[in-house]
Amino acid sequence: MVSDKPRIVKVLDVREESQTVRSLIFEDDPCSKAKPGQFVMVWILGVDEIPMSISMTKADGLAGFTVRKVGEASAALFDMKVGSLLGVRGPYGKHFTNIIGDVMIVGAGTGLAPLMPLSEVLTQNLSSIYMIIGGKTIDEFVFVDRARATLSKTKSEIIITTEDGSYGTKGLATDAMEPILKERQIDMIYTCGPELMIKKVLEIAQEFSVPIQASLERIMKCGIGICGSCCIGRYRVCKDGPVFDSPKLEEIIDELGSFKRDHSGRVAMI
Amino acid sequence: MVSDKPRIVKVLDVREESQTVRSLIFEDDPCSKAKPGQFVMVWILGVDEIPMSISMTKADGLAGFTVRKVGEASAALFDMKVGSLLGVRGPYGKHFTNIIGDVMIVGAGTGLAPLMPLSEVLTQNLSSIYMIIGGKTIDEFVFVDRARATLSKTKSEIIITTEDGSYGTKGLATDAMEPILKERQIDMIYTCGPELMIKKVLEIAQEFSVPIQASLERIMKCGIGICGSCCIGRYRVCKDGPVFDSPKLEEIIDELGSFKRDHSGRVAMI
Amino acid sequence: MQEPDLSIEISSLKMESPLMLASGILGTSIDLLRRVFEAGAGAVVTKSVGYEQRTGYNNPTIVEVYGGYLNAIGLSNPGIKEFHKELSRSKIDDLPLVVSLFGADPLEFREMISLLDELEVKAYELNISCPHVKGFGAEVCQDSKLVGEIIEAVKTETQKPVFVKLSPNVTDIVHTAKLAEDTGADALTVANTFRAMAIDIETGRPILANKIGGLSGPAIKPIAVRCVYEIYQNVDIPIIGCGGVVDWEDAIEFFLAGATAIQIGTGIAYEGLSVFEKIKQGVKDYLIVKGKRSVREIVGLAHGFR
Amino acid sequence: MQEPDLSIEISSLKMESPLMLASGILGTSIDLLRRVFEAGAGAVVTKSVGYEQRTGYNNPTIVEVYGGYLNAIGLSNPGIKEFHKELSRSKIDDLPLVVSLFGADPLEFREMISLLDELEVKAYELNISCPHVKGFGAEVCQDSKLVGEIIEAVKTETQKPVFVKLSPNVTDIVHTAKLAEDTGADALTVANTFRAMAIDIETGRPILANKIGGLSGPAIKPIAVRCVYEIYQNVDIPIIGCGGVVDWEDAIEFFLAGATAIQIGTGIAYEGLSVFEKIKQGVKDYLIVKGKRSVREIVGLAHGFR
Ligand SMILES: Cc1cc2nc3c(=O)[nH]c(=O)nc-3n(C[C@H](O)[C@H](O)[C@H](O)COP(=O)(O)OP(=O)(O)OC[C@H]3O[C@@H](n4cnc5c(N)ncnc54)[C@H](O)[C@@H]3O)c2cc1C
Ligand SMILES: Cc1cc2nc3c(=O)[nH]c(=O)nc-3n(C[C@H](O)[C@H](O)[C@H](O)COP(=O)(O)OP(=O)(O)OC[C@H]3O[C@@H](n4cnc5c(N)ncnc54)[C@H](O)[C@@H]3O)c2cc1C
Ligand SMILES: Cc1cc2nc3c(=O)[nH]c(=O)nc-3n(C[C@H](O)[C@H](O)[C@H](O)COP(=O)(O)O)c2cc1C
Ligand SMILES: Cc1cc2nc3c(=O)[nH]c(=O)nc-3n(C[C@H](O)[C@H](O)[C@H](O)COP(=O)(O)O)c2cc1C
Ligand code: FES
Ligand code: FES
Repeated sequence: MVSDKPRIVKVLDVREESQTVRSLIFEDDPCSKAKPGQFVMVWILGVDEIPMSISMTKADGLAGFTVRKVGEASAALFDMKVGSLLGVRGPYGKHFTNIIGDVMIVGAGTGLAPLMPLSEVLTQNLSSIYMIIGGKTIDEFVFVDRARATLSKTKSEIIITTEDGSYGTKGLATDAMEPILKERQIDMIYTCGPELMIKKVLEIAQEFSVPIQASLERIMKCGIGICGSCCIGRYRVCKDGPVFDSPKLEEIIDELGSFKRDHSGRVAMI
Repeated sequence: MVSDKPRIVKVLDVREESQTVRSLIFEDDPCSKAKPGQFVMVWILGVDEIPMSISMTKADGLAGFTVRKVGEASAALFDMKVGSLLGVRGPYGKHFTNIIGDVMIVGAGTGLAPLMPLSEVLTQNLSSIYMIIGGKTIDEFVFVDRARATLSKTKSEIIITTEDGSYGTKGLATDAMEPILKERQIDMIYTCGPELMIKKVLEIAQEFSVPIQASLERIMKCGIGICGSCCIGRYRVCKDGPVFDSPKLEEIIDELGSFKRDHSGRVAMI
Repeated sequence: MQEPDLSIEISSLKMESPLMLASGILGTSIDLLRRVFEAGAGAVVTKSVGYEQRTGYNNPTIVEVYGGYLNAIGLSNPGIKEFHKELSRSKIDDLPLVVSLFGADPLEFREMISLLDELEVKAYELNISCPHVKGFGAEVCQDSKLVGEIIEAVKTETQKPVFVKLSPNVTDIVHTAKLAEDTGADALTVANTFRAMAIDIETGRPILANKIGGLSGPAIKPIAVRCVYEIYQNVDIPIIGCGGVVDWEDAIEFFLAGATAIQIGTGIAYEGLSVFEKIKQGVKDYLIVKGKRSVREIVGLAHGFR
Repeated sequence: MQEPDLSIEISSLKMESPLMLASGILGTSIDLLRRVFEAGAGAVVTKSVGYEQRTGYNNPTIVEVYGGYLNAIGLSNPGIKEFHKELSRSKIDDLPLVVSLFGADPLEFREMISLLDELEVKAYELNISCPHVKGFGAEVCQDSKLVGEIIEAVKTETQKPVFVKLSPNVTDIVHTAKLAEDTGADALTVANTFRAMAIDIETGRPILANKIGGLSGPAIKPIAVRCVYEIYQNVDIPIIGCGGVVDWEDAIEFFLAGATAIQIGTGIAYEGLSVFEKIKQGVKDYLIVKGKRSVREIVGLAHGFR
């Protein structure tokens, strides 16, 4: 009888995005219908179950996510081959909204994962996008080619920043925001990446009174809003997020970029 | 959350059909949509739950059944007043089918209960009905006026028989069958009443090669085909019946009118 | 590929299919049992029979709840002598017939079996686990000493396979399972229903005449699967899984947990008698996809994962 | 007609509404607990806290099954000292906050309470019934002597109300209930989840990392209602019903069975946080139709029918 259990899927394709980042493609109807910003709980058999943003959806029932090798679970995912099995449930969570107008996207690392399907919908809707992609150094970049291809469809621009100047402009992604915001009327800023970056993006957005939507991360267990492990302020990242808008972000500003909880629920500094 | 529990209904009307028979009318949407021959499990609060044929349905959500005072449960039903509460679940079971053509109906006592809605549909379908109503003596008859009113709508006929001759023709209901069957082409015989009568109706029908549908009774507990208490041959009266057609009746002819089971499952002669 | 083999053996009981009819569902007459057999059951279990005739409880004896059914039939049965008569006059030699028995003490069980044993009964299932009748059933199952004595008594009385049906209404079902194995049970039926109730909120009344009954159906499946899984790790005799099987996926889950066969009861309320053929087909297809030749190959496969 | 009164008291804990948040659901932070309170809960129970920090089990820790959810979180918690810090820096005086505690022995419970008791905690709930963590929980609940000792120890340490949350994974829950009453419990939370499991049939793997978890949700409601009903007939302290409440009809069923208050956990998965307001409205409407002025008037009304 029907219930929302993990659905076992086969890895159909593995794409090398960088030395530490790969995308896994699989067939799953619900995931292929995910909206930009939604995530999926990925069961790595015998290892763990972790949340992954859906980084790719296709009309023919295919979907994919993009994983950076971090700890045991993500490394196990990273090591999957074509034909490997994994379980997925979802897609879950609030997606990006109001996907139209002249927008700015600020992302870094695998934070770009949910921003890629977003930018694809944006260009379909003929939005102009200023996409700022930041990184520490040149090796870390993913999705740049895909972003260029997508953004070429409208009057859009890509700005690359690195902290060491090895690629694009030297500096932080957020440094690239102000010049644009001073010159142009931006309808919405979308962001995902390290939380300190998100916090900075929020501050700049507030300064310029531009609304923002940010996708956040916290430890997830249930993914459906009952266990409380993903709490941030009065919100659950899995259910009230992962995409949060400006009013909500302002409510949780004390926690944002400051602290999060570990698997035991203990508070830890970010 | 939804499940097929008894629905509590209020008795809206009590109709005196005879000294020992009353009809209770109540509002219940599913019951009002019952097909002729279906029954309902009636929960007499604190007393028992017993099957009752639906003897009346109305488009405005009303339905009714007709009870003869026999033992504790039926007496408790019989004593219900307007405003009394009872529980109903159903309608359950197979209904009469092929409700068209020139037909014969043979009934006795509360056996007429399922035959009344049947005859109403038959007259709507412009069928000619020979309705034979039998009884021991004049006091026992119910529904005669209702039957006359219904049958007046088509070219139909009512034959009343009593064993003591106090009303209609003297004799058994089944005695009245042969003269008609000899003269007329009858498409279907419907019957309900004492099982020995039903058996006799079946035999006569077989003689004249007319198909029959009979509504049977057995002890019921679940009403939905799992407990087995209503077994007759390889059938369950609640689920495979209560309306049985000729092939099935022939299969169970050894049991029909011969024995049934009591509440313990013990076989008892009829 | 060849049709996968669904046949199994539990002790000397050979079954063409690992899907059995659970006790108390349609098991009131041999005719009905035969019909269920013909509908695809590998073996059929009678409604539990006791020493004396019992009328059982008043209606309502059954009520649906979300996810399953409650029943408090009250072990209605014609009594062993009457039941013996009925078996005697029926043709049962070709029927994989398991007789379910309940009783208060070893003596009752022995006498019942000594009466039936000459007949073509293929196996016995001891119902020491009915959750809603005082003095029989679950109360027996909760008394370890009594359970052991009953099984030992029964085993001295018959050569036929003896299945013991366990109550899940205990603190430690593994304990009872081990005890049953140690005292001679040939297989375990896991498990009976859970003590439960439903109250009508309009009138405030408990719906069942007996107020408390046993919960069966999909609601209890995850608990029954757990019971099978835990018992499988602790006993060597075959386990017959029972509780909430409605579709073939449910059946597979029980096999993987360690059940050699499964019983279906309430599933019939949801799917009708075709439930047996439907599940059989589903299990076959599964075995083909998984490249297994026999259902026996998947029993217990859920064990041993780290 | 006047609005019916939904307020209740359990020992010294006054609640505006008899609907509480169950432990372990969203009870990880004071902010979330406050949100649930603002969504209409009469009191909120924290996730169970233990003496030492625990990471809990690996994911998957939660999986949906038909009729409910399985969870094996593994009593993850920051440890009592960290939790004390968190409570200390939060404003909780206006929050009807119940702290759920688990522990292995009376000493652990005493130490935890001695640490927390100075804070504006309104009551304690002793979780001696978690079904899937060895050494705590259900194993405690199954050991009568230990249960009594824990309750007595806790009662000497605090003047605040002490609720004891019972495990339904026992042969006789009434026995534990009486024992808890006798040793000083101010109320009983009835009940925790049922040991259960789900197996993925594609891979053969138990889905939960811990393999076995606790079943919650509608599936267990008829069992939980039965537990409340039976306990109500045998103890005098208030009962907090818990298990499978999703809609107002479920809540009423628990009140009629004898619960003074009810807890909602998994219901939030089905209905979101609005479950509290929805049920409150349904209960109010019911009371109006039944001509009752207070929810207290319907507690236990299912008893006494013949
Ligand atoms: C909504 C959401 C979307 C995400 N999308 C992506 C993505 O597209 N690509 C990607 O590479 N990563 C994504 N992550 C993060 C990813 O889930 C974790 O980084 C990943 O689990 C790494 O954990 P690990 O177990 O391999 O490493 P560990 O060393 O075990 O953990 C490293 C850190 O990862 C985080 N983490 C671990 N387990 C979980 C968990 N169950 N839930 C949330 N965080 C966890 C914790 O912050 C932990 O400290 C997302 C997280 C969330 C909440
Ligand atoms: C499909 C069906 C439709 C029926 N329709 C009607 C009807 O329209 N009007 C009517 O008056 N009667 C009807 N009956 C019969 C009615 O259910 C019983 O006659 C009634 O229960 C009398 O029982 P009692 O408990 O009052 O008497 P008791 O003295 O307790 O029983 C008398 C006899 O009634 C029968 N009976 C008792 N309980 C049940 C039960 N749970 N299920 C079936 N039979 C039972 C038995 O044959 C019993 O021997 C129907 C029965 C069935 C199976
Ligand atoms: C109406 C009904 C009657 C039952 N009667 C018996 C019985 O007589 N003896 C017995 O051992 N189990 C009896 N049971 C329990 C079933 O055999 C089975 O253990 C239980 O229903 C769980 O399986 P299921 O979910 O497939 O129904 C009965 C169950 C139901 C629903
Ligand atoms: C995800 C989850 C976590 C739980 N954690 C705890 C816990 O820490 N302590 C506890 O006493 N009960 C815990 N429980 C049990 C619930 O408090 C409750 O007793 C059970 O879920 C039954 O109620 P429900 O059906 O309304 O959810 C948890 C339940 C769930 C679903
Ligand atoms: S992961 Fe459980 S509430 Fe968000
Ligand atoms: S009444 Fe139960 S099978 Fe017919």
